[in-house]
Amino acid sequence: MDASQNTSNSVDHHLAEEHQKYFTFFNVSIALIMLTAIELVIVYVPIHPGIVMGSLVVMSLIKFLAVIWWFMHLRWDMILCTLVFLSGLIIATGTVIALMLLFSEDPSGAPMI
Amino acid sequence: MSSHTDNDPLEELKKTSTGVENKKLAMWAFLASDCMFFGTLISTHLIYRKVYPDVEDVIDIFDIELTGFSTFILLMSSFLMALSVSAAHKNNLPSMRWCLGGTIFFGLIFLGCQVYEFQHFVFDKDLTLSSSIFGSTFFVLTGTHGVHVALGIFWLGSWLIYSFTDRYKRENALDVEVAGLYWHFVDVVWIIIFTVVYLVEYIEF
Amino acid sequence: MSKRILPIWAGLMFLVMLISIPQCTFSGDGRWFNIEGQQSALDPKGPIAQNQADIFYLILWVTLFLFITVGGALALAMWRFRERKGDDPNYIPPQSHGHPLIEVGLVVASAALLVVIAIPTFGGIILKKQVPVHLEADAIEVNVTGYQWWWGFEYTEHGFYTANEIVFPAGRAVKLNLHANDVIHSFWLPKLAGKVDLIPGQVNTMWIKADEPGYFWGQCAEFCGDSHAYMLFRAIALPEDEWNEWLERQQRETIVGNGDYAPVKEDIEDRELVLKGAELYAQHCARCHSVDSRLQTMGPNLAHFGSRTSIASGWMENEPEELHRWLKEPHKVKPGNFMWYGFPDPSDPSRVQMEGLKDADLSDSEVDALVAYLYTLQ
Amino acid sequence: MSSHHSPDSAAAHSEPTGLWHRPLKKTGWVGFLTTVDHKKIGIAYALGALFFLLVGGVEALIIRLQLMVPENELISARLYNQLFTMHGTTMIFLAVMPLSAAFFNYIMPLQIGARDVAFPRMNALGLWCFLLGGILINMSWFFDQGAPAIGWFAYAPLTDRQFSPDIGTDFWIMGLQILGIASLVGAFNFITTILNMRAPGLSMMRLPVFTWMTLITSFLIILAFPAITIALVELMFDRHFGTYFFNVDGGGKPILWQHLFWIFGHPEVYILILPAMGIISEVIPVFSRKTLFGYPLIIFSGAVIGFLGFAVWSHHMFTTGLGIVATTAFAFLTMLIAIPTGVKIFNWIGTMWGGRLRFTTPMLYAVGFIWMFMMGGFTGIMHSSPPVDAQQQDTYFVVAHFHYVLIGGSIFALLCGIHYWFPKVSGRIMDETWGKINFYTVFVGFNIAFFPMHILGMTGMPRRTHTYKEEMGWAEPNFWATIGALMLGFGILSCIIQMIYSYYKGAKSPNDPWGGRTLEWATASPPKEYNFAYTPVIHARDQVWEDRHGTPEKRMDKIAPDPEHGIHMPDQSWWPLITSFGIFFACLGIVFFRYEFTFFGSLSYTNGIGLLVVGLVVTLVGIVKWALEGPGGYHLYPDAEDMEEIRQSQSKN
Repeated sequence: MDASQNTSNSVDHHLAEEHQKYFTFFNVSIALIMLTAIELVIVYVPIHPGIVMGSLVVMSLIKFLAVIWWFMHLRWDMILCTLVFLSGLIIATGTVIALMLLFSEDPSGAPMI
Repeated sequence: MSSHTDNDPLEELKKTSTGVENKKLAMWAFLASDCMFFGTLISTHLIYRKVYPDVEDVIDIFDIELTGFSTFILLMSSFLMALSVSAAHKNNLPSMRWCLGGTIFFGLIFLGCQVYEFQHFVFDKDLTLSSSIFGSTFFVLTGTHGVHVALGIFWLGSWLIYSFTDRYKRENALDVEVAGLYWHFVDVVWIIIFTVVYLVEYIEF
Repeated sequence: MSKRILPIWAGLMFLVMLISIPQCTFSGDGRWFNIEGQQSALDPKGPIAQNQADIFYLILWVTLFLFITVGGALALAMWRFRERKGDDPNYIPPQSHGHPLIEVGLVVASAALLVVIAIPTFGGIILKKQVPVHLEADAIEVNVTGYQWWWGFEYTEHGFYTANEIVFPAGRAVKLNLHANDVIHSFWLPKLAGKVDLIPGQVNTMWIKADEPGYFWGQCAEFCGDSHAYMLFRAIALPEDEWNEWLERQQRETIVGNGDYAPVKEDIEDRELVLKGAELYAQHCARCHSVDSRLQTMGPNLAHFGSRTSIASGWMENEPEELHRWLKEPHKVKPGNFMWYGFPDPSDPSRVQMEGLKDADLSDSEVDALVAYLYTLQ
Repeated sequence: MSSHHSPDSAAAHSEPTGLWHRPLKKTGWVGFLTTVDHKKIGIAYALGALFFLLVGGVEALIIRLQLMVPENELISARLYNQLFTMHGTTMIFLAVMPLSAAFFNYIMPLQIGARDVAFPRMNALGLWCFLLGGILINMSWFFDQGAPAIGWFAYAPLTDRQFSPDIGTDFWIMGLQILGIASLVGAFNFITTILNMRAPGLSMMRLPVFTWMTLITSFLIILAFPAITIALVELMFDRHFGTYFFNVDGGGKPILWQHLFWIFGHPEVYILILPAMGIISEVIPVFSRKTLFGYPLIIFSGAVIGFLGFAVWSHHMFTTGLGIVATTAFAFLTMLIAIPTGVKIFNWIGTMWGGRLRFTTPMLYAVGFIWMFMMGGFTGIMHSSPPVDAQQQDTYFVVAHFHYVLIGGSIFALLCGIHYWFPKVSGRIMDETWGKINFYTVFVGFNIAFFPMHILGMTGMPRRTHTYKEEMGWAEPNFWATIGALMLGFGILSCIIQMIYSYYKGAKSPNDPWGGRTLEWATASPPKEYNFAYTPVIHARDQVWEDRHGTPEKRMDKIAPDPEHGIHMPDQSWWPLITSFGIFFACLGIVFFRYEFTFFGSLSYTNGIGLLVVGLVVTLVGIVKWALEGPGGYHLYPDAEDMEEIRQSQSKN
């Protein structure tokens, strides 16, 4: 098996894979725009604010994960990249949530929790 | 059978203990760190929104159509970025240049929207860094994001220019991918900011 | 030579250590451990400090037990397995990689010891935060405000202010609302309760109770600028009758009409001097200090100043010579204080918003007059 | 040793790359300023850190002399406040962290069998940013109002322009920012290096513990530093642009600063102690002649300590009026940390148990570490209980606690590491007798200095007070603490003198003087430029030990380099140095933003914008040129001696 054939094989393989990715990216970006549009509309819809809040959180989470999963190639990369990123993401999320809870105040300005 | 990897410079770069290229791994570590940067800024903003909900009439200040438009622009630039990385991996330089150019163009539009938004807030709505605590946290948070976007544009622009020189090699696809990771991250941060800074204000509790 | 110098030096070092231990544990006048020192947390005089000291001793015993067992094992290992003279230098001991049972056992044991600590800890957290129900009924309430570098006390129920000495009845709970005027301070009365910070923009609460009448020292415990070390205060727990007397005295008006300083009585000695002092007071002091106990201005309230035990926020005893020094050269007693330098303008710190004594240039006799006047404020 | 430049990099050299050509000189000033060699950078880190250790030590001794007797008037209150601020900042950011970084740089690549770190030029950037950051912070001494007087955790609102109008505070803010950059680029580099550049066969569960702790510490750095970076940015905006992040007048919450600071600050404590634990875990097995007891558990507990470190920050704030739920949660989480920490101590004792202990100087420091760290840990358990902490917070009890952890812990372990790896770095061994004399001086001095502080704290002495009244009864412990501090200072100084002496006059050391276990002992002392002439193939956790005592199938294989290609080495570069100067000037520009000050007696005015722009331009040019220059590289060929060694090992197998 000579080297040139091998190389062309690998390039073909690359091409096919990248071609496949194009459609994935296109679908993802359409989904992202749809979600953004829904987000923009839903805040004006007269339903319970809790539901709006919840769906906003869920939708932006989906958008967030879609971008890192497909656009940022985590789907195709080694699991290690995901783990490294998740270490930061989890600690950052935990910190934000903890801070939000710590700043639940009573009227005098002292923390309640 | 080692000829396969020997001939593909991109596979060559993956010859590390974990199989992930050095630059990519360092970039992911940086992005993990950047999560904490933005986590801290976003919590500062949200804490003060929570403590002082009525400090400014935020809905009156915001222009959600413009912000929705710039969010759309940033998402599109992210799409084009994904395509340029794909093209770079195929070593399809013309396609990569067009997509990179589009990414940068959309990035510039986003930045333009932000500049317009800032000057509108400052001059028409009297919201400045020192007008209220909302101004402080809002401008520093979105400004930091804007600085990230500007750096990203500079970085991608460098690669666009570099791709026209004959020093550009197949291995540089990795560098474009790493710059792309950064760009996508700036995008996902905006997804969060768009929701928790802008949209949430419009919910009437 | 070098063979002998090591044991000699090591011996010397341990000798120094042996000398230093008793020196440190006995305070100068021979009391053991300074345990009854002015601000000792190990000499509790109230329920919160008692609870905190109890938990401290509990943890101390737990950790001492750990120190003796773990440290004992370490010492034993160091002794038993040391390389002795004449040992085979190439000896290889049996290699062991660890034992899961030992590891798990030790983890479980340490977790169990932590539970012993955790339960009373939780009780202590609750006790410090909430006044127990049986003390709630006759509790009094005081607003504490921390300033750079003194303490203001406001007796909300009776509507008067005092400074640097908090007086309260023994045996009753005192609820404290903690405010800060400028930077963060921390209210600490070691013999009655652990500290709670005074933070600008928020109101913290705590409570204290003295079991018996007594005189306690307290101090700011959070670094608050140049003169942080001089930000002390005193707490006086009085028996019920003396407390009522004190309350009555504090509420007595020290001011007549709309004047901003107290009238000088007809029948006192050195009346001339006191009158001069009153004049100087009006000229130099009245901008920041008030002698009306119902009014809090920028400086410490000076109503009933003559009856206080300490001056300069607890740093000096209230004696004429000390007061003279304090008024003559306050910046040498407390660096950076506003009484000398004046208040800086918050918008431009290089400018002075209100002048201090630096610009008054008081002579010794003028200071004497001020001292005489201040002591008439009983 | 022969070398030549590979064709591709030679081509790069002949291209017009701007102001000057790529530096090639290995020696002299050029060699030092442009180096990318992890060993030289490690040594430079160590020298810088030891210098700042002495600076911080002198500051500490002045503090102690002031407190020696009650109502002392040796120094003014303001100078005292500046001294403890700078002492804390210097010791944490400029002494202990860089000294750990020195070991990360020098030892870690050797332990994983790498030729250099993943990004050698970024490593140089880290070094220069550390040195320039240290210089920037200490420059404040030479300006009119002197150094900052805000405490090392700089609680707002004392840091607001209103309460600290001095320029020292601005120097402190921007200096920490530069040091943050230094730590961050270093950490990204170490993470990539450890994960990606391990020798063949060196799986994660075969990594030396020190390398593991480097990895965990690096993760702590990248996740903790952003919090303080942002907090400092917000503080800088408050001071320069009138924002209200921590300004009460505009609704700011000073308590937010404390949260953000300790979100960084608590992991920072573990950034200081985990490398120390790594060093101890290397030294104890060597001098016990036994493998580390419970290796997986030590690694796991290190990771758990690191992770829990992000969930306990508010235990520094028990007295700030947190609610009952928060106080309880943070208290219990803090207590949990005692378990993995205890596990480590049990395992060290388990390692010693049944071994053959040789009490060399490094071993003495290691055992001293365990004792002192136990004491510091036990007082830590006391602080984890909020009711007890309410009495101990901000008193000398806390001062005693963290000095037991940071001197008795970190510094003892770092001294242990210095004595242990000194032969590897210099090729000479430090004298055992003098080393032990120094150890006893340091150990006894340290205990006399800091044990009495427990008594002082419990009897009511608050920290950060420059004087105290005689009636308080604190005179004797304070007096002896000062005596002990002087002894400690003397011990550390003589340690450093002994190091310098040994470097020039010490006895020559073989490659492996201690009977080491990990890979760094397999190479020459000092290691050649290329670290290893061969690619080591690892078959066991304690590879060098197995080579000596293990079964033949566990011996290390040595793969000789391609005789044509040689060993690839990275090129030197000016751009890290230039970029760091750009960052330095930009930060200096921000310090001088809108500043009026007297300089040599005359009033000067600057807005610093010019300096900021110049700095940013230099930084940008530096980065662009850095990128265009590329990593470069040249090839080295192992000398005959090395080739002989490789041949021998191959024939043996």
